[in-house]
Amino acid sequence: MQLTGDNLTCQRGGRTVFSGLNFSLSGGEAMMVTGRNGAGKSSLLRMIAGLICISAGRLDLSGGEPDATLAGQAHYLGHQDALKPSLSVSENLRFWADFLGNSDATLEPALAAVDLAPLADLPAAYLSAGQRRRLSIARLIAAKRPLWLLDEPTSALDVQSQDRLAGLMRDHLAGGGMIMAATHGPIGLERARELKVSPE
Amino acid sequence: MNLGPHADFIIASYAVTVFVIGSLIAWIVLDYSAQRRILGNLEDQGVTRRSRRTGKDER
Amino acid sequence: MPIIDLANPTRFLSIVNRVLPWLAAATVLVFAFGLARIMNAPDDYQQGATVKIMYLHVPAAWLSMMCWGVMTVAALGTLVWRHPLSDVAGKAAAPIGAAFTFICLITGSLWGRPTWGTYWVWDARLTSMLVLFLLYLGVLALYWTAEDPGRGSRAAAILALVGAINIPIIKFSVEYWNTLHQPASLFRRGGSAIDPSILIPLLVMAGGFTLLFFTLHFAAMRNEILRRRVRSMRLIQAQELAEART
Amino acid sequence: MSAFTSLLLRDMRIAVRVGGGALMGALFFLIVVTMMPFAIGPDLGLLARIGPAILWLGALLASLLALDRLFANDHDDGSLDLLMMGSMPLELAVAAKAIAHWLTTCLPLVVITPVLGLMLNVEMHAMGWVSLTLLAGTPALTFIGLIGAALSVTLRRGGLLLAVLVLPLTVPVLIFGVAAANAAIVGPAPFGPPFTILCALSLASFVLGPVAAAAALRHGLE
Repeated sequence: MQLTGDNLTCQRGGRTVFSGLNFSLSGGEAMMVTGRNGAGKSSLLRMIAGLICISAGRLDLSGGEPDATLAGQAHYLGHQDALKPSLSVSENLRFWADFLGNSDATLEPALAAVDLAPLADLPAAYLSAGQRRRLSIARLIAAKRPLWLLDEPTSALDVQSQDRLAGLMRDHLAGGGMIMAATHGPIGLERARELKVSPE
Repeated sequence: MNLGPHADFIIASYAVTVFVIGSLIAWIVLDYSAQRRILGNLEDQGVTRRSRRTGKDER
Repeated sequence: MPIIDLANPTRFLSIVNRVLPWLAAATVLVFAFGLARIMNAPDDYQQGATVKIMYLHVPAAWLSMMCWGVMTVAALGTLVWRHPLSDVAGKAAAPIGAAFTFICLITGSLWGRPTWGTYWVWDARLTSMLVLFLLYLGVLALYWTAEDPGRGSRAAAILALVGAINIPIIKFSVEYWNTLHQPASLFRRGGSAIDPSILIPLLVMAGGFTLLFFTLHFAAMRNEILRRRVRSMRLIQAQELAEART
Repeated sequence: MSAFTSLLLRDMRIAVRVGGGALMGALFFLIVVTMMPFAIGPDLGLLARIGPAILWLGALLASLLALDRLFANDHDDGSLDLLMMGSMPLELAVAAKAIAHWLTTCLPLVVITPVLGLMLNVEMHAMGWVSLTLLAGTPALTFIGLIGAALSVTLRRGGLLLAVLVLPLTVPVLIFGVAAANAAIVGPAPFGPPFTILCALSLASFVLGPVAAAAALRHGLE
């Protein structure tokens, strides 16, 4: 399984954010997307997730499921948590597990992985920022998708949760998954390659 | 008691009133037992009111 | 209503637990007495037996206005004195008031059919009650939409006060609108002098409705206090879990 | 559970929970219809004659204004991004949201229509016809309004923009809805033709609405 970007260009509002970006990522590999503020780290991830049109160049995922789109095989963890405050923790997770992936997945392992199992019946409105973040990380576990696109995944997480997230990411890589993470600092993956995005 | 030619309307108004008040009472009673049950569950899980730090940790 | 010495919700709960059975029993007794009197009350010489609907319609109308009065006092308590129980009192009163207004509208409509030949006439009093019903629904919608109970009750308190100022103006405007258009000949309800054989059951029923209101109101306040307790305990639960991990 | 039904149930659940807007459309409908006699006057004969038109206008405004937050809430909390990454086409996801909205917001409108008709002195049998035309016509309003909801969320403007965009598009629905209701109540034109066209409009918008709304979301969100 391999994700390749060939001569990618991103234009937003008439401004070229980045251009001529080349990268390739194979199963079991992680890539850190680094760069200054406004360099286009988030734009790159959103482009791979299919949320921004590709202005020029090509994106390819080979070796995945033949009839699924690239976006359909990717998880996107953005700045927002995509949680509904009136639904309970387990209802929120159940919905995204059903909608994004395999519908029969059990939720307990995913909730246990982010240490939220005791709060399963609590409405999401009661969660703190860190707990909300962890619940949206649980989504990555509950629905199986090979490519993880993580935008500042460690924000709002305490040290212990960051370690847990690093463990989850290592498990995902060991299972042949791929990770692209936009980050300013280390996220606990030793063998991650670095992709530097720089504006024109 | 003779209710005259409009007995239906009289009976209907009393029935509607009983129904509305009855559902109000049912809602209040069911709500009460539901809140009591949730409170009981939370207390069973070891959550105590106004004991953020002093309460002993039971996990 | 005693306000100062009930400041502590726990003490209020214990008082409610003690008072509620008696209040409920008194309500049932008064209603039984009132209904017995209604059975034996004479028919109106013009309206016949349909006057029996009045024993529901008129007390419900009184109560729906009294309930807004209770909400107004509670609103002052929320906004001016910041009394913890007044939030609860205001929120508990709103659905009960809406229910009484609804009863008033339905019985009015059922009374109207034999008297006017149609279920609904845009008569000044009924129309004012309809506007009051809409105001109640607005307050309920506000409570329903606000996820944070504190903010919701302050917003509803402001709406209750604005409503209290507005209700007389609405009533005046509706009466003006009604006379302006001179509707088809209306039957005037109730004369200037009501016969005691009708007045006494009416007053008894009004007393029964008032007792019913307070019974329901106290029970609903108790529910609301418990609901807030559940909320604060859940917040503590989420927080304790966060602390247990560090 | 399939992705379609899970999205449908999730939206319905949010609508009926605290903070949801399930009955707000019906409440708005009630208020709009109540305001009409204050402007027109309490003449029961006149109200009975224009009652079906008032009910249709009220239902039109209520069902459109309630659409305002359909995509905006999902956009604000980031859910919309993930809805676009689902394993099923975005068109179907959009349709699921629209159906959930119709069931929680427009169906109550149809249910309370007879009560409001009573207040406007519309006769009992006539009320049945008006309710039937609303039942057949409100899906068209929801699915046409869907396009406006998608456009307004991509432009990050809510409220009146939606009504301005969509109201002209709903003119045919209003024309044939009221025509069918009047044909059934007073005649002399037959009920069949306008009602058939109303149903056709609903079916057509059932296809057009999700496709256009999904296109608006895809191209509008950058």
